[in-house]
Amino acid sequence: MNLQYSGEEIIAADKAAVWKAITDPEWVGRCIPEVVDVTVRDPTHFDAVAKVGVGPVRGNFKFRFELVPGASGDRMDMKISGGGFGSAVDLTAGADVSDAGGGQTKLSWSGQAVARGPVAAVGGRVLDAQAQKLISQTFANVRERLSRR
Amino acid sequence: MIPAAFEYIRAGSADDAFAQLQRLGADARVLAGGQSLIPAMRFRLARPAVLIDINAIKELSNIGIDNGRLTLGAVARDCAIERAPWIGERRWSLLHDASRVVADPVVRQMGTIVGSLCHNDPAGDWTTVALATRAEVVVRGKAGSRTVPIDEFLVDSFTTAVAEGEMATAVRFPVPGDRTAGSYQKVERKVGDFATAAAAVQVTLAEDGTIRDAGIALSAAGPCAVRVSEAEALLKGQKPTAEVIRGAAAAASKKSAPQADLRGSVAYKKNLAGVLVSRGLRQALARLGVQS
Amino acid sequence: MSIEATPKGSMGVAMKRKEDPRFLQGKGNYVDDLSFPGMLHMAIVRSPYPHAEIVNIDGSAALKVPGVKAVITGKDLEAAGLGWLPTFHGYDKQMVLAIGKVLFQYQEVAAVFAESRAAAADGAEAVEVEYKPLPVVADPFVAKQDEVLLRPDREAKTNHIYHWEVGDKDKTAQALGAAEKVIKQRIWFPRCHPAPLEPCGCVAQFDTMGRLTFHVTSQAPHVYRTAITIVTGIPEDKIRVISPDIGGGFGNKVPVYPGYVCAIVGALKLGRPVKWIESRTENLTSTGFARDYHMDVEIGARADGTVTALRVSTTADHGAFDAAADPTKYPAGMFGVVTGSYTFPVAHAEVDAYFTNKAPGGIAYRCSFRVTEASYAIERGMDILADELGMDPVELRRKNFVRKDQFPYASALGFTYDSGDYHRTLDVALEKIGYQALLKQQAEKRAKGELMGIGFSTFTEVVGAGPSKHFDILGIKMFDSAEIRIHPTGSGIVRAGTKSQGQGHETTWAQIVAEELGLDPQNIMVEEGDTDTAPYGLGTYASRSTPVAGAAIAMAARRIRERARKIAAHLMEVGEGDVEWKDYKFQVKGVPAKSVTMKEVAFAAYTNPGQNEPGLEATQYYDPPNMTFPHGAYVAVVDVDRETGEVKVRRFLAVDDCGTVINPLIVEGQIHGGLTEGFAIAFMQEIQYDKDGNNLNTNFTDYLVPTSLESPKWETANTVTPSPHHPIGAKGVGESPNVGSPAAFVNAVIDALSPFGVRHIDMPITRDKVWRAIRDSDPAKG
Amino acid sequence: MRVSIKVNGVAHERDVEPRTLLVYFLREHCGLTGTHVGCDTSSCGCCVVVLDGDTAVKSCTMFAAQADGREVSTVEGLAQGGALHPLQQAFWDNHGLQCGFCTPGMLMTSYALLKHKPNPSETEVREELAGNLCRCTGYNNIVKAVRQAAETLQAAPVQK
Repeated sequence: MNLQYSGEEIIAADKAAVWKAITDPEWVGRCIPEVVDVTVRDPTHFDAVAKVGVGPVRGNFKFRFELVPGASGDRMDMKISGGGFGSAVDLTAGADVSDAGGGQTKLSWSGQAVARGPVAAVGGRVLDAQAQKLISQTFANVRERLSRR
Repeated sequence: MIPAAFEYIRAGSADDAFAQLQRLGADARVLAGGQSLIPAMRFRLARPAVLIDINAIKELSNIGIDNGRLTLGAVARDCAIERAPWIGERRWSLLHDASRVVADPVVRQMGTIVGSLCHNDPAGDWTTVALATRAEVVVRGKAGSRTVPIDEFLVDSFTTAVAEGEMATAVRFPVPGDRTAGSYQKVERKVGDFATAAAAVQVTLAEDGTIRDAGIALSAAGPCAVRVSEAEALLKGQKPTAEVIRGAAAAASKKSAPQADLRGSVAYKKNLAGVLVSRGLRQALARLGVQS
Repeated sequence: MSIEATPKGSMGVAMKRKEDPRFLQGKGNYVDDLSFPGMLHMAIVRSPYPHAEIVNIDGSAALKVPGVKAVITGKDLEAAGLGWLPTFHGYDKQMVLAIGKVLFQYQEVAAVFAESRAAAADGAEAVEVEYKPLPVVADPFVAKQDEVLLRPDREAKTNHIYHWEVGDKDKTAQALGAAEKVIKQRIWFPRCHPAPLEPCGCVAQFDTMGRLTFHVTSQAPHVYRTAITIVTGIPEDKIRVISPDIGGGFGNKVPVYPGYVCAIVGALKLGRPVKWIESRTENLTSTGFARDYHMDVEIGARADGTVTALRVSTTADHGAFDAAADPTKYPAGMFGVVTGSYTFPVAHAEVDAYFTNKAPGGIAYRCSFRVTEASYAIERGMDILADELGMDPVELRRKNFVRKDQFPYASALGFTYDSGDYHRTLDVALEKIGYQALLKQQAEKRAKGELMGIGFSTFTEVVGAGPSKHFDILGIKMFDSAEIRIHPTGSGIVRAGTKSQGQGHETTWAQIVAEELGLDPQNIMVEEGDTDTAPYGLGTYASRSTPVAGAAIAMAARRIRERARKIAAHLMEVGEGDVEWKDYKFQVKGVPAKSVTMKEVAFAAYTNPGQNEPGLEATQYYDPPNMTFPHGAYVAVVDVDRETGEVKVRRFLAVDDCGTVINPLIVEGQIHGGLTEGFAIAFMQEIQYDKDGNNLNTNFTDYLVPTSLESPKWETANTVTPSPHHPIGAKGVGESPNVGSPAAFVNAVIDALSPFGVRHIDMPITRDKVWRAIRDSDPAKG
Repeated sequence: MRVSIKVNGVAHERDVEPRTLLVYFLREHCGLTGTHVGCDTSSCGCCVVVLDGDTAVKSCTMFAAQADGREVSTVEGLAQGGALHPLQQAFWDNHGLQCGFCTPGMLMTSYALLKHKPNPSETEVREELAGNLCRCTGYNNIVKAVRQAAETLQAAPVQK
């Protein structure tokens, strides 16, 4: 199954600060909802263990993240792969980073999730809710944490 | 297929179960009928660290009518409704209809009404019935028990007003007047399937034969069961004519926002929403001796 | 209404099944019921990706799971020369565990061995596999383009597996060109799955002498033994294959699956018995599927309805490996029976098969090698032709039937139909269903805007593979065998190369022997499925048990009768020539008073054989001279709800002709079961893949098996046209109802929708499809 | 954990993992292999057993721990003193089984059904058996068998 999401966040911080934050794997890892543990493997790769809890699907799940920063500094792409129980969940999320004026920065993000195996066959609808939460909450948390400063 | 390992606790009382939940928080899941949870665990989609089994708690298996409310405890089974002595009364026809098409006859021996409300599957049956009957769910939390109207209880797909560490202990259905009847119309691919589409309908007639009150809800028509308030408003105070029914059906079809899946296309499911509401209304009215 | 036979001795008797008491008391002996000291459990790690490179497999975490003993991968097997296994009809080979890349979702990637079911499952979950996804081809028409090559391991660098054709291409083209009427329709028989209630499984164990005992859910134990030798090199005498009780097969338990090889390897490597029982998900996603034939059907006819030519061009989707279990020379099985019950002067059929990133298979789901596809194509085609000619489909069929006096009939595609009486079978059906009354009622309902449909299927099947000059699997000729021993006190044992999966062989085989020898069927024991004791046979599928093994049993019994005749002559002190077999005993010709029973002869065979060879045993291998051709006339009556698209099957009548009926109770049971599977295929069953190659029907919540509530109440009747070449005239029946019924259901639905000008709907006919067909139809109509 | 379950009148006390499904407790801990497993989704009914005398449940969708201290009846307990239970006899008489894999579940569901509805109509039987799948018989003969058993039982009730 193939699911698509998109959204927008206005952050009360300037573009440079935002860019600095979202290129830091440790920092991005901490923006994942219900994150339990983040292990940075290199400047663009990290593993995160997050608590998942939608309906019957509950427990800690491991996700592998790859950050793909655009050279021009106004596009960040993210590849996320998770799985377990013979299933694979591949998420991709990308955000255009642009100056929104008044020291604010706009993140226009979009993402999609592709699920394969029993998780898609049996938990499809549950997964939809979870993938949406994972992607949208991550960007919402980016705003939260930067705006708080 | 074998579930991941977990710890099992059999709760002796509602207090005991609640205390355990408070102690264990997110690691624990309440096991009632288990007819959705256990298959999910066999596929390892669900892997709770601890199961708190509430099946042995007598006080939670009660089914009783007191001060205008039918109360079903958290482990009251689907089959108990089907076999209740009063279920033949036409005022209960909506519950009766539904109790015969939930899951399959064997699953209904274990499955519970409250459990199915808490699971809140978008294509569930009891959630839809609860909306049409304006039921309320008793939720036990830190601050004691509170009563949550079903419209607030159903938050999103597989998500309810029951917060972490809380548990639903009962569902309450208002006892309808004797000029009330209902109907549950479900299209399923085969017995045991979730609804392709389903409509729960309940109408109460006034002395003058006009519709005093109507409850209309749809299954598999959104993230979770959907109340068609537009149709309810349209019916209220009206004589039950074919035209009024057509209007209600159209409203239902319009309100339905289903997902396309193996059960059918969006267009087909929206069509069904209308057809089933119209059939449900006609059957409910027929049960009240009104031909429409 | 029911199946009728004329009982005579033990033949045609509605005898209660001898095997039932053990099943009724929970004492059946299915493979998962077996347990041996020190037995390990195996679980398989499967790919979530339909097409991907395997970057790395890490079993270290799995080996840390308590109870896990070992993890094996494709690399390990390849190193041991066990990387690949041959598919039955020899056109391809299949990976045991993925080597280098995976080619379909849920493909076997690694096997985990552990002390318990749970530990094995935990271990399988802990195996970490890194994949690099590759472009997916989930459609045979895309595969045709050869843009993505799925099987670089093969010599031919193409996704095309084979081209097969039969008939006269040019003459058929000419005839179609000259025809006054030509209909053309693309008809798809969807991918479905036999889904027996008992999944596949096995227990492998080696004794201290290194001999393998392999309990397995197999419809063909002897072929398994030979296949295991071919794959592993273990000599055949060191292998004992035992098929215990089998919880349904329907073709799903004919192929040899990767899990079996892994279990054997594990048992050898770890020196302990290994059990593997697949889950329902594994059964539906990785073991033999059926059909997936896209058929372009063209029929030419004269204006009066006389058919003049048939052309069928098929694109077959075989999945990642060509694991179709067809006879070697018949990659498209018996598809040549596509001319059906009709006298086509010329015809041409061709099949082109392709690889896709889907599960391998193409097995015969309750069907004699692609006969279901063929029968469905022609029976749909005839209805479409009738519709375009404005003819009653019954009249069109009657007009073109092979006539009784034309048998044996040589079909345009090379079969010689043994016998039949199509007109009579159809007449019985019309009379019993009350066709005229139904037509009248339909007209009345249509006037009221109600949708009622009547659908026919007058099919001819070809079963009993088969004559050794044509048929073999892995080179082994498709004969079958029987061995009978009569004990001194007149009871006996019969062993055959077949294996019942619910067909009731323990009863019917005993009835055949009892009939031939005048003994009590209750005292004839039947044993099958143990390669150490049963004579070599090709097994039970393709409705071949009765046509082939049944014949062998009757002939073995007759051999015993001939030996018994000598002893009878000795007992009655007359010349052998003066002894005749009459009224189930030996009599002196013309002196009925002077006779001996088989019981008496049996005793003498061990106590007083005279100059004759002692004992009373015989073995018979039977190579059938021809196939048998059961036929039937089926009628479905349906009502369609135009608002919901729901189809209600109001009545269904099956009139079958399977030749001589051995046990009417069992024949009727077979028909009921086959009809229910046909019903499921017509209305609910499909293994669907999305464009990304994800299997969407992986368990019983989405791969639907009808319950007692959806299933119609079946009506049955029969005619009897014995097979001239079969020793007891029997033809086989197990598959007819599944072969013949889908077209009847679909024809009935299309007839109901004819007011809307609906011409065809592909199976499964869901409510959604029916509703959309009505919605999208010509508004002027209906 | 320790569980004690009375199966067909005999107490079976065993140490099991909490995740042990009742069906595997019966099959692998009690050696009662008449109860079968045909799916993973509570769909097929091959695993149906009777709980506390009159409740048919799918033993693959229940943990052994849940049955601790309760009574379970399986197909092995139907026949009494070598005599088939009227349901078993009726399935035999009417050819209500072929491969036999669904049969134990069918029998146990029917057993519970007749406790609640001693004289079910054909439609009621079809409704009540709809949680049990059969691939072989097409159900006609199973429905016949259950109704024959109902008649027999009403004429001469079996003590148990």
